[in-house]
Amino acid sequence: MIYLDHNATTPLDRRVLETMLPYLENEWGNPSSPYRFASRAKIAIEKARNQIAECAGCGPGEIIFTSSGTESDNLAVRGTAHALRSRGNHIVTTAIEHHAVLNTCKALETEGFRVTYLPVNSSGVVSIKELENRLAPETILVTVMHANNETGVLQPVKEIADLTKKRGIPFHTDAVQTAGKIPYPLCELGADLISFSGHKLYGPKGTAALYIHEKTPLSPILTGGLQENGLRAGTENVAGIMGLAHAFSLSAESAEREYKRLEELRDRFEERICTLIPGTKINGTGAPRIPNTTNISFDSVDGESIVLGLDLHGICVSTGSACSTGEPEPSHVLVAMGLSPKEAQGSIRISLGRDTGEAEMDTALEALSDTIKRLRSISSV
Amino acid sequence: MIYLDHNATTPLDRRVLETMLPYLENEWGNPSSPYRFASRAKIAIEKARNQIAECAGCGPGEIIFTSSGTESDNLAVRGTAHALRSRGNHIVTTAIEHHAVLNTCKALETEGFRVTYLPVNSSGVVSIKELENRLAPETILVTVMHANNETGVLQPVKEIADLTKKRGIPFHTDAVQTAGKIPYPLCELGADLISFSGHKLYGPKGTAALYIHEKTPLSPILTGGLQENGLRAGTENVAGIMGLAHAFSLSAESAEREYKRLEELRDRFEERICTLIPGTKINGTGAPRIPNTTNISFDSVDGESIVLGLDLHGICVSTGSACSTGEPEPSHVLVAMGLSPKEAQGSIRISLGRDTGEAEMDTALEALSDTIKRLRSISSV
Amino acid sequence: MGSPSSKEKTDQPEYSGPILYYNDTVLDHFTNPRNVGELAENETDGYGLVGDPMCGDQMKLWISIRSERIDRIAFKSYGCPGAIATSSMLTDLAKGRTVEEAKRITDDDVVEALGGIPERKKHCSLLGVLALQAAIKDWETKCSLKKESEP
Amino acid sequence: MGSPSSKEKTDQPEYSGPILYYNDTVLDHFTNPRNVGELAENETDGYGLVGDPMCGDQMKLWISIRSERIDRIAFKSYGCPGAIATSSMLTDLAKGRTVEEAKRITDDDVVEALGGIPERKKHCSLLGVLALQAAIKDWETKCSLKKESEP
Ligand SMILES: Cc1ncc(COP(=O)(O)O)c(C=O)c1O
Ligand SMILES: Cc1ncc(COP(=O)(O)O)c(C=O)c1O
Repeated sequence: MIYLDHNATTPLDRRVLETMLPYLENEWGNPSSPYRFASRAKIAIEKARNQIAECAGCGPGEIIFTSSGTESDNLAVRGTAHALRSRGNHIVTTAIEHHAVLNTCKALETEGFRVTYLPVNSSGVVSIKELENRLAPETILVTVMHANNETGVLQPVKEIADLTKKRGIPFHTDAVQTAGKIPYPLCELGADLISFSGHKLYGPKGTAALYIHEKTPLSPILTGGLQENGLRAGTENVAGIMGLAHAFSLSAESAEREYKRLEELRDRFEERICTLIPGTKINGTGAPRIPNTTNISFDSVDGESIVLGLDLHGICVSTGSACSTGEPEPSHVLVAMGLSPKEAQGSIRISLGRDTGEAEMDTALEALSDTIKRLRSISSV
Repeated sequence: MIYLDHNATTPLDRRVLETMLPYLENEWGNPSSPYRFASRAKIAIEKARNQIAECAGCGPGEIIFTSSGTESDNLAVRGTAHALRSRGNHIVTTAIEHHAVLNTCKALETEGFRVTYLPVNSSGVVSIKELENRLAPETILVTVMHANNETGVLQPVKEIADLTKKRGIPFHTDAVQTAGKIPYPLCELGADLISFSGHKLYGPKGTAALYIHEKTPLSPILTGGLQENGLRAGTENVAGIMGLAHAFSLSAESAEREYKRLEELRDRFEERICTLIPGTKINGTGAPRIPNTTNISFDSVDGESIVLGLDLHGICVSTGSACSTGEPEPSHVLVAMGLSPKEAQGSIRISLGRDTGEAEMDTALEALSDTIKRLRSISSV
Repeated sequence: MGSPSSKEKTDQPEYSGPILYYNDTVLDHFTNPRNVGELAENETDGYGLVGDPMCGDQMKLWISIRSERIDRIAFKSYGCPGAIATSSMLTDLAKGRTVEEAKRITDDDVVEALGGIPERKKHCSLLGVLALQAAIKDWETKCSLKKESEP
Repeated sequence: MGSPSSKEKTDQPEYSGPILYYNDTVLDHFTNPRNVGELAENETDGYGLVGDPMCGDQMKLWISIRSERIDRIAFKSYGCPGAIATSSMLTDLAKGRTVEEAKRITDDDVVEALGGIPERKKHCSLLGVLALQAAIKDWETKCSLKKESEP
């Protein structure tokens, strides 16, 4: 199997599993329990928090553990909205956010919040000017993702952070697709709230975190016990937290090397595909992108058919974000970039990872070329 | 170590870990991804759902996976409140709920909901008559726990279900402390919403579920992708879900046997402790209780000191619910049962489990007797 | 609450999500679609075009009729695997049938012949059926025109 | 956002939760408290009672004074491990000191002597200090009464 869908999920690093096992086998105490056996679990998760804080460039008290990137996004967006309800009711986001942010904003609209969905240009980038124009006195949150999961296109997050800081507006960025991939500490993004998820960086599923800058007001969305500084109730997934921390620090270590390596692989692949297969267009090339992602539109064929064609060759790629494959609609991201529904429908996402080398990309290229040829020979358009 | 705090958490069953490992090592696909490799993960979690549904006595579509008992409680309580906001704003609960329900009700009060906290009698049981009297036309949810985590006292949940069904009011019960312990299918409780948690039944931390009777209206609290039938967004903790299902069915298998065994062990322990240590009172004995739990008040000593004294003997017990040990206040449960703050302060919870036998209970009894004697010799009261 | 036994308890739930729940027959028709291609204009007795690629699948279908039977059939299809496989199966079902028989082929027949298809792809099976009906209609119209133009 | 380097980065964070973060000295004073007991009434120069068991910890403390020094000291304590250990340590610190020195013992001194105590238990260390001050006050009052009653 050649796995080229690392933006959907990644394999669990063996070293990370080794770190988790003792907490599944022996150290199963409840971190909140009042005896020494259980305190070992508590000490462990606080060490994990320190480890993450060190890699992210923040204080340990600024890291909250959650169960998914989605939960981190929900906590950031709902949590800010509810904490600042009395100050205002306006939220600024973009049209290309992951559904975890987008659908949360939509849910907040039913609660009386007003949401501005900023457009993007044809490269998939939001305009800082436009964003600035839409800020209002009642704006209580700006949430703009770092890298888009479908295209890999990066948003000008640092610039947005400078702007929101000046205006005193909390700024959240969904860094689920850049955490572990970018070669600098996450907190250098300058956002007040940063989401990231374990299973996207070779860590376990069911683990994620939210960075919360110390002065940022936030209401919890899960209430109950006093875990996670009162911001996220529920018995901690100790083994998962240990795995997340180890995975996060391993990714941080290799990020710089991987960044360069994947960029070369991807760029070479993109070049060759455009030569080899006519009627091909790479989406988002006009903008800075994370190096592991390429999103390609093919004339006259349907993305789902390409995905299945490749699957039958033992190659895993996707049409877009994994969690929306239940939906038959064309990608909201590509449509926001100005693609026609038909172009969007003819697109696939290939996302590289640690286990991707030249051989894998060469095989994928051949299989892709075959599949496209075959499908076009059937195609009525 | 003698572990007598199974209401706080339980060790992970080795057989359950074996079930989880393949999903950590090999089957790490994202269940929502559109290729056959990932579909194996999707098929696996649907099998897990079927397995749980079979043991619980419901349809697979009525089981939603979450990340903790706390999240299940939040989803049930907030989810119903938000779904039925237009129908009414009144919630009925009890004074002895777990903080996952209690603090969620308190949070809903700040959103304009009105909450009735029913008192309990000196045995810790809520009155059905009182409950019925407090139902109003605008009541949209009744939430009453099945067994209390501190005392093991059971509430008349089936009777409440009969009542709420007649009145057409959704009824949630927090069965975190009874799932896997009672020798009949969970859904026989008759509630519309039932919470349970993996780590309380020898399953992994970070896993839980909510039973939702098919016609029960519910708003999600985590929005995003379409996972879990749109009721709980976020990439699924596949290995955790597999573990939860296996742990749940293993507990169901052994529940009847364990119920009897633990009841005998506990009753014998309670008898002997009252003889051996004067100034001792068992809380909740006037009511039906789950058989693994005993809550004991000792005159003139402080619960935390007993817990530490026992810890130094290698015995793990607790003062109350694990997640509230951060709080210096006396147990809200015991105070609701009419104990004075001082009596409540002098109480500990001993909760038995699969690994508890006569030898463990005998050793614990001796250590407890020593500790109480020693502390009383220091005590100023 | 309904009684537990009244609830559906199946070991093979219907998945609404991923592509991969296509069965082997569907995969075969996707990989080796039958009757792909076009008929030359002079060989074509009826032609049907349904669907709009701007908002979903599209299918083109050609038939030639001999003795009131579908003698040759060919299709081209733009769309998802469901669309391709159901189109292929439809042509297989129609081939050799009398026109009257072919008219009675339903989307359910196509799905049944494939041994099932994921729920959210069921609508695809209508594409072929409609294309075939359009092609037959095209042929019938031409026939009646021919008859009218006959002396 | 502050610069990363300005953030606290410690490998031994202060935990606010579980009991178990008591260090060995605290555990020792909890297990083997020093100077536990009572002084007989005729041996007692000063007695202090602080705290209310109905809403927390309580401590009783007895002292006998010889040459302006605390000659003997005894306590009984109802409360959490923090209360017991800090009470014990307080008596150890006070024993043999002059009354003036004893008066200057603070809660911080007690915590320091124990090598630290969990944050949420810090208030316990005040219990002993207040009990000692009450006992000294009791002695001083008795002294001044004695003086007054002297001719
Ligand atoms: C950009 C982005 N945000 C959020 C998420 C959701 O994260 P999780 O799958 O951990 O819920 C994803 C993953 O699908 C993502 O790519
Ligand atoms: C009755 C009850 N409800 C809810 C919970 C919370 O469950 P979890 O620890 O899985 O968040 C607990 C466990 O502490 C409990 O005992």
